[in-house]
Amino acid sequence: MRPTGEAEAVLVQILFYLFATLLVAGALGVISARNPVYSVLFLVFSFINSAAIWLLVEAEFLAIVLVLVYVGAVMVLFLFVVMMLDINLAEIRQGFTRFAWLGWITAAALIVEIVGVIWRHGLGGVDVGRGFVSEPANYSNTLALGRVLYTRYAYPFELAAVLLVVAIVAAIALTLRRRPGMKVQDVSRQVAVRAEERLRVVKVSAEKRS
Amino acid sequence: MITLADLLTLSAILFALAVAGIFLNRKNVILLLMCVELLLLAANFNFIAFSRMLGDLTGQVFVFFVLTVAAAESAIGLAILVVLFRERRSISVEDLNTLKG
Amino acid sequence: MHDHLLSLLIWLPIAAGVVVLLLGERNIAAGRWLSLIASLATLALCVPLWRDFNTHTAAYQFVQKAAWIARFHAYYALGVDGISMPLIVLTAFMTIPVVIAGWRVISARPAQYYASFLIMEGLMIGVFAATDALLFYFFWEAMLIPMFLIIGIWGGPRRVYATIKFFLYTFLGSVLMLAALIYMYVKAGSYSIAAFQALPLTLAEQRWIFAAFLIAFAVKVPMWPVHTWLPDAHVEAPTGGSVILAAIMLKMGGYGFLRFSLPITPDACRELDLLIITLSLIAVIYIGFVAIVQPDMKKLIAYSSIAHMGFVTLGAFLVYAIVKATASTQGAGMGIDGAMVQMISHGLISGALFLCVGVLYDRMHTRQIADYGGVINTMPVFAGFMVLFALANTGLPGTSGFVGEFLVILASFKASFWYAALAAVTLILGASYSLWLVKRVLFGPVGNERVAKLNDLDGREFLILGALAAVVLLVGIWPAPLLKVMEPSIQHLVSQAIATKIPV
Amino acid sequence: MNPHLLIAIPLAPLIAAVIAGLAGHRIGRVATHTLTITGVAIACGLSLYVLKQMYWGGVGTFNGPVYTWLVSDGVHIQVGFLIDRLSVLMMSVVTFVSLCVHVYTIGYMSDDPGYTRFFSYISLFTFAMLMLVMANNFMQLFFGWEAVGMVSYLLIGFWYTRPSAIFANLKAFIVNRVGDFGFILGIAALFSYTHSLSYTTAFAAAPHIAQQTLPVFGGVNALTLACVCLFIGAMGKSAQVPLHVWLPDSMEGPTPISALIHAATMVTAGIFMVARMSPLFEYSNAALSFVLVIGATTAFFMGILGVVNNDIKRVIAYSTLSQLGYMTAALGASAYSAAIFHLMTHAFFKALLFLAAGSVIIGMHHEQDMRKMGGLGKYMPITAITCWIGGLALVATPFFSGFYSKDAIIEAVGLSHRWGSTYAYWCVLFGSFITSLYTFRLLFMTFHGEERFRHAAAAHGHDEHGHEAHGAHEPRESPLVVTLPLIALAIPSLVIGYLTVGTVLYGNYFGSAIMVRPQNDVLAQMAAGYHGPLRLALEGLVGWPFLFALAGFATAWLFFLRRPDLADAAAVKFAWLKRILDQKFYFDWFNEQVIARLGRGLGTGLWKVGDQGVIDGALVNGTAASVGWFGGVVRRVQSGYLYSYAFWIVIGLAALLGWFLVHA
Repeated sequence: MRPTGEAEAVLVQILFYLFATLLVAGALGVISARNPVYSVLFLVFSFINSAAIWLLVEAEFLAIVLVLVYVGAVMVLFLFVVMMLDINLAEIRQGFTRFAWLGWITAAALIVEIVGVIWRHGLGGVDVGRGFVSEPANYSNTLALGRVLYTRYAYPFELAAVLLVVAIVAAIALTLRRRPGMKVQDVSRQVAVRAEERLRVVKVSAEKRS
Repeated sequence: MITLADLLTLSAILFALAVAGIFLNRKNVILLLMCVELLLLAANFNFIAFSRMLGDLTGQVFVFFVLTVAAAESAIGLAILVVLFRERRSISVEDLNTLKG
Repeated sequence: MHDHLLSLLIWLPIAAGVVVLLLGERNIAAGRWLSLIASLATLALCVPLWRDFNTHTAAYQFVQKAAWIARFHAYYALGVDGISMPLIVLTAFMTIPVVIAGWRVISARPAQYYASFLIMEGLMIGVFAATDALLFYFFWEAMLIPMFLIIGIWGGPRRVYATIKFFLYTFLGSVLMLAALIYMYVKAGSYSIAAFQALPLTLAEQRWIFAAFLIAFAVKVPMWPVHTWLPDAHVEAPTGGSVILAAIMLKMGGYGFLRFSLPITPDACRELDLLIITLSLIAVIYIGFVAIVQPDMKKLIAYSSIAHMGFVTLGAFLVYAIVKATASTQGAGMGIDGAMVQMISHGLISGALFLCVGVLYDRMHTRQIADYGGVINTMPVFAGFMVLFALANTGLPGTSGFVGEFLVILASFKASFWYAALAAVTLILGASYSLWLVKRVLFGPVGNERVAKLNDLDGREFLILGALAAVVLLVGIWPAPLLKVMEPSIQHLVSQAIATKIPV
Repeated sequence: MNPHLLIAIPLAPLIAAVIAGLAGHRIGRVATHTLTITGVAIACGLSLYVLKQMYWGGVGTFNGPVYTWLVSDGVHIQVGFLIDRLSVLMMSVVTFVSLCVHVYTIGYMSDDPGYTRFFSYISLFTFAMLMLVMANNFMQLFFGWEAVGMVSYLLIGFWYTRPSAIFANLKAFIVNRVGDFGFILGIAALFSYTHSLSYTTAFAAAPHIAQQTLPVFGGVNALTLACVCLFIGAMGKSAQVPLHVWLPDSMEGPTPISALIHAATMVTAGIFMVARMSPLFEYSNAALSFVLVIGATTAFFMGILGVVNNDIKRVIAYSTLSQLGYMTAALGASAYSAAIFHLMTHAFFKALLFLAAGSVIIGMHHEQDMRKMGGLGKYMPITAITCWIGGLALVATPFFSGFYSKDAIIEAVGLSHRWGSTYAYWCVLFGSFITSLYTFRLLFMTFHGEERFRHAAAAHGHDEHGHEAHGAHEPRESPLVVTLPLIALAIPSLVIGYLTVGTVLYGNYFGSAIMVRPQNDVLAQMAAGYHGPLRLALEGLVGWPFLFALAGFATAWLFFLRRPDLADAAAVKFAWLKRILDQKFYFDWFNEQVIARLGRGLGTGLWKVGDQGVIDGALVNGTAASVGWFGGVVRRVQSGYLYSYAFWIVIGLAALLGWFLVHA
């Protein structure tokens, strides 16, 4: 689905604004929902919209990864944790509004400033008003990404893999719970056992008859 | 036609909202983690925008790594959260004020 | 061997200390003997140092130079002149009584105790032997660590307060000195002390460098009003720690003034000499009065140390006042001579007095003067020694304490009648606090039943006090060899001090 | 002269002292006293030999170094000897008295556990005193000066368990140190002009220094300042007002010490020193006036105190003070030879008096209060006779040795035209009345009149010394080792004045050793009227001083022998005067209550307020506390809550961006 010509460009722009609006709405939902479960769902919603926007700018591989990995795995994990924990919502919500004004002011200030940076000062000679140029038809984002990832960035890629493994091990180790008194088998000890550990021959002196 | 400015502005808004979220939900660790995800997402937007704009794939590779690290981070963060909840029956940040074991 | 003599002096005790540490607490008998042998060997190494020292030149001798940190042009450069050599011998000498004094007394972690002292001995010798400022600074700071441990581990009940005060005070001073050294390194392109001494500096630069040095050395000496760490540190330190602190560590301040302040910033010294002289005289009088009323023996001796060190700083900075008053340098060298002899002598006497207090403390476990009285009845031999050292502390002629004070007073009269008059007040104050202490502790009827049960000195204690007494008397009766060693270096120092370094 | 011989003089007693001190308890008592007495005897014999050589043998002055003490800044400070007629006379007196005291000590200290230590000390003292006397430079002078002070300190506190003794020795040392404070300044003053410590350089430079002005106290003559400073040292050592306070207290020491150190030798070091420095003092009239006034004041007022004291040794001590005042006054009148002459005669008869007092004290079983004596002459004839000889010499009875020296002093002071000489003359003249009064009071109360010891013993029953009850115990004459030195000293007390006055005083014995400028030379005027000792004594019989002394004798006889009740009545009538005298003019009160308290108060104040309050409290711990306080304030920002850090980061980021926007 490659839009061509003026019509397509307008369509893309309309779609972008649509998804962007939905994304902002989702983000708002994330931060203001009363129930963390809703927040997670809003976050999922935001991610999906982001993926859509990334598709629009032709970063297809990452868009798919975002949906698959993030929405599919990480968000589910979030949901799982949120639902599993018995969270006292009242306590959590306490003082919600105390620093709210500060949050909003800071957020507004940041937006104004960043936008000011983008528009007023330019970005080191980059024309920020330039549109994205489409890639040629036979271009495969996945292929191109794969080429650099497995060549130039092979070592960082490996490192990322190691990092993930470490994270998995750490997460398991952290949450692993040993309950005292649980009866478990220890195979190695069972195998290594010796006879004298099992059996003790006790010499009992005969009782004297009185 | 989407311009670089569009994407950057969107990213800025997203970033600001995530910051506001941190302010609003300063007690809820789960929401803080989620806001961090939003922050990273905003950053990723910038990476992608510039990568596409400059025709340099490195930016996208970096997003890839960011996603990896973010996944690892949320996994550990949630694990800590679970342990914490087991210990304190709460996920309030205010109960996290002692660094001592 | 002479090329490496100084290295041997530094690293032999350190190596022995490490070996003692490795031997551990289990082999403490071996550790003790090793410590003794190492400290004796270090003193034995001082014999060729003294014998082959050329007393006709002010240049560094026994020099050794090797690359150390090439990036900063810092060298492992060693050498001694007439100012540092006697102090090295003093260091080597004073470590032996410390080792012997701790022989049976230190029961908690003795191996670490001995190792600390041996390592400290090496580091202190390093301070005096270094001719590279960065190396000097390295030894200067490294030396604090064993002392910190000695007070902190084997000290009295308030040892934590005392150690932290000691450490912060001295450290504050030395970081400022480091800043000054780095500044001069940037200007001179080398850390060589000789290069610093030759480096032209404007008056403003000199003032800043002088101030940095002043704080570093004044704390170490210590001068009034940065002296309050010393009584606390002394009171809390174990006997050996007090001995080294008083005998050697304070001397580093005086050495610093002579090695750094005077030759490197002569113009600033000329401008600010009145400050130093005033502080020195305050130390002599103010501290003298304070010493009189101390209820604690160690505190009293600590305060008397401050008063005596006042003579060192006074003597060192008389140069300018003498030149101003008499338009000649005659007598300036005498002031510095006096300062040097006073340092050596104070090292011996205060060390001996702290050992005396240690002898009493080991038996009675109190340092309060009020807990004693009439000790002479049960410990006559000990009393004889303590009276001798107390009299030496008052500057009695015939003991080493006299020589330095006498020379400084003679020189100070050349500068001003009032300097001499105020300095000479020490005759009265010194006698008051030293002999009042003797009266209350030693003389009189037996004070209490604990005093009545005291045993006199054993052979070990007799040996160390006897050796110190012999040296104190020897230096008092015949100080000429000591002065002869210093003379060329001190004349050279005077010429450096009166020259100007302001670039034209 | 053979320098080795000279070195042997101080060295012999030093070696004996060191051996006795270190090994005395091992070699035993007999070996110790044999050794030390041999040492001092060698010194004495050699000194007399040198005296003979110099006086009859025509041997000149010896001035040479022994070894170089140190060389500093080009100044050679050497230990060396200056042996001339002045120092050899002193050496002979010192060693002779010391020898007598050594012998006497065998008897006096026979039952003391510190026997060997005592011998070690007095031999050491002899060494130190010889070093002082023989010095040819100021460093060695100061060495000897301080060393005799140190031995004196040790000896006053010899009985270290007595609180009064250890108080007295501390006091003696510190008061002496006040004097030494001046002394060392005087030395430094001379040094600053001559750049040398040798006597000869200083003497040669004296006229030059006298032209200099020092910018202190609005500008004073440098030589005057130096001489006054040196004399302050002499005031300490020779116990001149107001630094005399230690001498009466020093009587806490054993009696041989009082005789040797606190009468005959050490306290005269100041007199000797000023005489030795005569080439300097002669150029400063102001300094000599100061010396004269101080000496005369001491001579008169300290004598008065002797009249009211009841402790036999203290009376003699006050007498010593008074006599030292006479010598000092003589120095002030430029009659240096008279001062040294009196020093010599005084050394003999005062040592004699002290040793006799010691003999009495032994006889009375360590009782020193004269009110508990009386009538002892019957029981202790030798002591009494020798003591009378000493007393008569002290009051300057014609023909006795004291007469020749003391009359010369009074006359010299009378002839002097120096500022203050009139006052001084009246002081020394009335002083002879006072001298006579307390001397005869002592003699009468001790050896004559009622035998009060019988009441005292009866009243006491058991005294504190733990002897067996001796209610009817009568004093017995002391053993030969005690009386022999008494006799040995009585002979010179009797005749030495007669024999030597012509030589020492009027015969220019000292030659160049003592320098007197012609315009000051009162003794030369007196020498003009001198026609032999016999004639002098006969003239003295009708002189004012002797008449005053006779008046004193009569008064003492009336009040203390004939009508003791009159003395008591006078004491009641003049109670205010008696109180002042009992309080010794309040010198001790002032020193203890004002100066010592002030010193301790100052010390405590500086310590508590200055050190602990301001420096430690405000500056050191104050710095720490202010850092702590600031930390406490800043710590609020460091809440430990992650979100607040995040806030600050974000707010900081926003602020930074804002700043960037505005400024870039």
